[in-house]
Amino acid sequence: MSVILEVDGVTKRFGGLVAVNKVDFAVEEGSILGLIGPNGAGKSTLFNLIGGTIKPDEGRIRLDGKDVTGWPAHRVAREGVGRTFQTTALFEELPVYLNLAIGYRMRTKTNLFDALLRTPRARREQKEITQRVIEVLTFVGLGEYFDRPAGSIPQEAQKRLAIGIALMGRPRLLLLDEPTGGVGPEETGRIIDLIRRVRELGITVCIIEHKMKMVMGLVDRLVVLNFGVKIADGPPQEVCSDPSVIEAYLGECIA
Amino acid sequence: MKWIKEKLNFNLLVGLASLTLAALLPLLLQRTSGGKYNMIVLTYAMIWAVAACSLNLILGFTGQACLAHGALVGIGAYSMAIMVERVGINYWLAFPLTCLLTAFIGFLIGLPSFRTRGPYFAIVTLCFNVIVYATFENWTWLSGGLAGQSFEVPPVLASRTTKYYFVLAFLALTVVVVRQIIKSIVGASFLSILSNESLSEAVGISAFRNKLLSFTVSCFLAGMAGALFATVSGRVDYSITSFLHSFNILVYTLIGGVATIAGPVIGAVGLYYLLDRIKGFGEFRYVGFGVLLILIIIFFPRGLMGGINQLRDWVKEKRSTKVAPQGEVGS
Amino acid sequence: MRLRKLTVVFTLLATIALMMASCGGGEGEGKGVIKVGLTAPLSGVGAKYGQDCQDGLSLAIEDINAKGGITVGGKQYIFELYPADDEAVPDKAKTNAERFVLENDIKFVFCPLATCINTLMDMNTRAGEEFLIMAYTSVPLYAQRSNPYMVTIPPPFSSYIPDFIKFAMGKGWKKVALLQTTGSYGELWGKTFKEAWIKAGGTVVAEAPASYYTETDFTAYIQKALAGGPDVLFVGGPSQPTAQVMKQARGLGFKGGFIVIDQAKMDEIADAIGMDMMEGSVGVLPVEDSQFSATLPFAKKYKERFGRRCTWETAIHYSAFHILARAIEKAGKVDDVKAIREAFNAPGVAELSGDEYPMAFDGINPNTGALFMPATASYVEGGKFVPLESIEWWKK
Amino acid sequence: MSFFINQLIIGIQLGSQYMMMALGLTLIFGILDISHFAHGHIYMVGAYLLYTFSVLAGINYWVALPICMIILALIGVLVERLVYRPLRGSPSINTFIAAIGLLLAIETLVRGIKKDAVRVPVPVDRSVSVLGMSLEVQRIIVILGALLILLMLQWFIKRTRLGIAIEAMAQDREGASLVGINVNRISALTFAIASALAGVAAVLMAPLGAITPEMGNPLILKAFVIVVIGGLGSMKGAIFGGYILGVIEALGVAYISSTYKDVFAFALLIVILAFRPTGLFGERAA
Repeated sequence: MSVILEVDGVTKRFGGLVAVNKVDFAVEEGSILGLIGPNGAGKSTLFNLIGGTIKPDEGRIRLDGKDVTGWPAHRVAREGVGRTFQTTALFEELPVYLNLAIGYRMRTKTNLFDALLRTPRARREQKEITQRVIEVLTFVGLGEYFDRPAGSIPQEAQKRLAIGIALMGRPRLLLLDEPTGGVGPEETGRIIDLIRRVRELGITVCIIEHKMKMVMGLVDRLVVLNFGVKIADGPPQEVCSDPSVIEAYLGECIA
Repeated sequence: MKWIKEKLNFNLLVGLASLTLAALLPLLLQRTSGGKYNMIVLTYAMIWAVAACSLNLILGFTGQACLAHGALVGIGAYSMAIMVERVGINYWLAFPLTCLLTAFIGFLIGLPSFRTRGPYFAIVTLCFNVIVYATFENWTWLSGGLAGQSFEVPPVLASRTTKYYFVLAFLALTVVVVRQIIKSIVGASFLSILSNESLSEAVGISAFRNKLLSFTVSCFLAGMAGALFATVSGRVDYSITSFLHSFNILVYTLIGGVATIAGPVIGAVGLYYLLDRIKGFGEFRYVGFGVLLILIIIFFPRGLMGGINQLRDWVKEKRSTKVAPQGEVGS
Repeated sequence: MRLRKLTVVFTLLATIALMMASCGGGEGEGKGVIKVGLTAPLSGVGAKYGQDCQDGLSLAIEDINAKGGITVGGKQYIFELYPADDEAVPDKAKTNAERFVLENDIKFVFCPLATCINTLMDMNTRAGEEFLIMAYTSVPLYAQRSNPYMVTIPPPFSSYIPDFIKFAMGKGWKKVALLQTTGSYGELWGKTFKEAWIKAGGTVVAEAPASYYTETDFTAYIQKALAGGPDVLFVGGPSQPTAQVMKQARGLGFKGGFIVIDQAKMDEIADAIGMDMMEGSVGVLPVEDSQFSATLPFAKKYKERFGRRCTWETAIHYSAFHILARAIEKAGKVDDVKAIREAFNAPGVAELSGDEYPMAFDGINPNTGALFMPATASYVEGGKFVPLESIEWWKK
Repeated sequence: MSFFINQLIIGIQLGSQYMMMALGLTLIFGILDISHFAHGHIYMVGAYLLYTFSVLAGINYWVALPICMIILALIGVLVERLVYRPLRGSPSINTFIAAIGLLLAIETLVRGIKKDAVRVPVPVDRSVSVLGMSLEVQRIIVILGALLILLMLQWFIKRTRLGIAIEAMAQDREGASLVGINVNRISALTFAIASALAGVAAVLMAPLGAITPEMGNPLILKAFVIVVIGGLGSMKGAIFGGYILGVIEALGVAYISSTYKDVFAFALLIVILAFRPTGLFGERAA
């Protein structure tokens, strides 16, 4: 299997604080990577660096061997990186189907004139969008909410919608920042199930998660961050027995 | 998607009905001289409605508060008058050229301005407007000074009635353009920036490029409003570039209903007409108007159209027992 | 909450309805009514200026109506004034005029701003919708394009320039610094004055025009002007900021004179900063120092009634309105604009005596429609206004 | 050289006035996210209050100063209560519209009451000579007064409980309400302080010029430019921005063009924001 994402010595400082310090790891295509660590360990910052929301001070980020360091977020997204945010980010005022449609925008070529004149291309792509929306809507199981404003649907459905939006553009790599945060145990199961099905589509997944139990059963590999530094990297069981990890987590990991 | 179609058809029906009404109105108004006056006021009001629609595109649908629309309308009006009178370009050629020129100027302003966000963007555009106004006020070679720039309208457009229809046609065109954009995936990208800029970046939409696009189109329409203004008034002077116009356009848009297609039209036509009618109240009318603005914005934060939509939703909620439209996602 | 909203809506609607309802004007009585329009800034920055103009017209109408109005073609007519606010914006002036003509059937429109008059000139010759513009501006708009139905009331601003220059040069002042207001009017004044000054052998040592409408502190400008070591400063815009400029110039140690453009009123400046600081200024003669015997009583009456100082705007509008009334009488028609405009040319119509009216007129140029109103400058010496000889500019 | 220094002093004095206005605005923005566009009109009301007390009622200028400040502070609280509080949480463009409505109403009302421009006498009617050019004492009072006010404000913000709460809220609004800071009280207080600052500016500046209903308009525009140059919500930015703009304006008039002075000032802002999109002292955009 080939490496899809390569993080190579990436460092990010905010003022005097080093949020991410010379972190490197690689993700193999088709695998699920878990990213864990205590609060403020720099996990979300790392996602923002990969996703292009912020630029690293040092180090390189490569996608499929292509150097995407310092690319703006929208270009990284077009390279096939879908992502969700820690605080669930949706287009809250817009209906669910439009949320999804927007996720597919980067795969369409309709320009202003197509839109104004409703050219054949615009019509064709409109159909394409609708089809894809139905596909994803079914895949994430949000059919019943399709015309509701995204902000008004239940918390757990919002989480699935966020994943759905990220899936719309047919990403090869999906970055999920706490996809089950603030969700009850029963619903967590549904989301985990969704993530498994995503992997079955052949999409590589990187996931930040606090619920250790869930992570252990889901991921192929674990990367542990503490104070911006990578302290462990390997198969879940191996990482959990690592003494530095136990120290960072005060034994919570084993539970 | 069936239900959208139903809703659209309803809106379309209302739109067509208002257009027909507006088109028939002159037949009535032409009869009396007082009616003719109302026609003139409505003609001007519709020009500002075009400007308000153009502001709505960038403010309402893309979320960027632009305070330079007075200047843009002014630039459009001047470029029209100068092209026709001094350069000697044919009116019908000058009209699209004016729109393109204003769009291009907007594009140039947008390049540095969209590096900033929110209130910063608003102030940058306001500053641009102040600069344009000061330039036109003092550079009399450009603006024609006290006399302004006179402007010969083609004979076809000489009468009040044809001017009315001419402006009405362009207002209808503007509404259609805005609607076509908003109901398309291009417009959805604009909406996504308004709603959540970082998420739209994360799904591959370049906020900068889309804002710039939206602004350029908005400027194109503002230039059109300017060209219409020059056509209707026959003389352009520096006061048209004032940022007070920017504020007015903003007020029309917000009171009418930001981010709705009909709102800016209703706001501009309604308020312009109202303000003209209450002229007889002397200076103190502006105390009342000021208080009215505050009250409306407090009690109807989404403007008149927003209020109507709210009311409609509320009625719908009361009446219908919700049926989940499962599996009806067909286009 | 919903109830509160509804209440608000209804209150708003009721207010609007009330406003609309009370918009209809009052109807005339048994006598015929001649309606006269005024489009002027009646709100905003120019509100006072517009109010002064309106006061002049109202007083004239009051006086004429009190005497039973005028007799035209054997019928008695009284006047009624329709003031409308244009906020100094030309396109609003334009809609005002449209309303006058179309809704109110008005044939005579007073307008005191050059920019607004310009737009009125575009529309007053339309067949069937003619109206007479009574233009109150010292910019000679008729020189650029003629208008058959326009009467220009005050003298052109340039008629003051020779006197201003003669006075300044007579004092031995050769170096001037330009410090007038920015904007089109100030620029026009500045340019014309500069040319004349240089032609007369003077030099311009500094140019620092300032926006009198937006600045409140002129020190930076004045210092720039003073750095050139001028003998005299060319200032002027609205009265208040002009006073401010002069005061600050004195504060900065300027000892020379001021040449004040006609927009600023010397008496208002004196009210604001006192006569001491104005020593050596030359500008338009104040109302109360007028050479006409009727002016002072008029000004006093005005002040008693309105509690404000009478300005030339009021006095001149008052007088000019009487000329209009005479012309209508002479023409024998109340709605034939062409005949009425021609009646201005008839001997005696456009001639008012300074013993009866606060401003004297000496006829009209039949071609341009410019009334012959003398321009009188005055300078300040020993804490007093000293009038110069009135300039009969039309004779040159 | 003396010409340059004189222009510099004038610039600093202009800047003092700008700074006092900009400080109020930036406090209001930082804490409440409100573009208080009617702030210039509050300043204008302050000048008219001074006229009322010192000319009409004959109260001593220095006694009138605190009275005007207090009354203006109360007006500020009233404005917050009646206009801005009901709008809390709505988009900032809505508060902007409300501000336009407010300034329209205030300006028209004042003009309706008093049409003519008014003046108040200068408390110390003297000029001093600085490097061969004379300077009115009142200008020096403005410069020193502004500095004094600035120091007092700094003391208040850094040393008093309320002040610290204000600063905390300016930096982190949500966090502040979490640790139990009473948001309503703080917003009222902010408006009171900002309006009182405008009051000081008005009282100090009023004797130097005519008092007119529209005197707030150019000032508010400048003050906003400063707040934006400095970075919205940044007090440091408002202070530096105020002095910088004042000095640039004075030197611009002297050495570039007086007619296009505003053009240069506003163009400068656009250039600054093109390179630093959140102002000189604003937090960097992520």
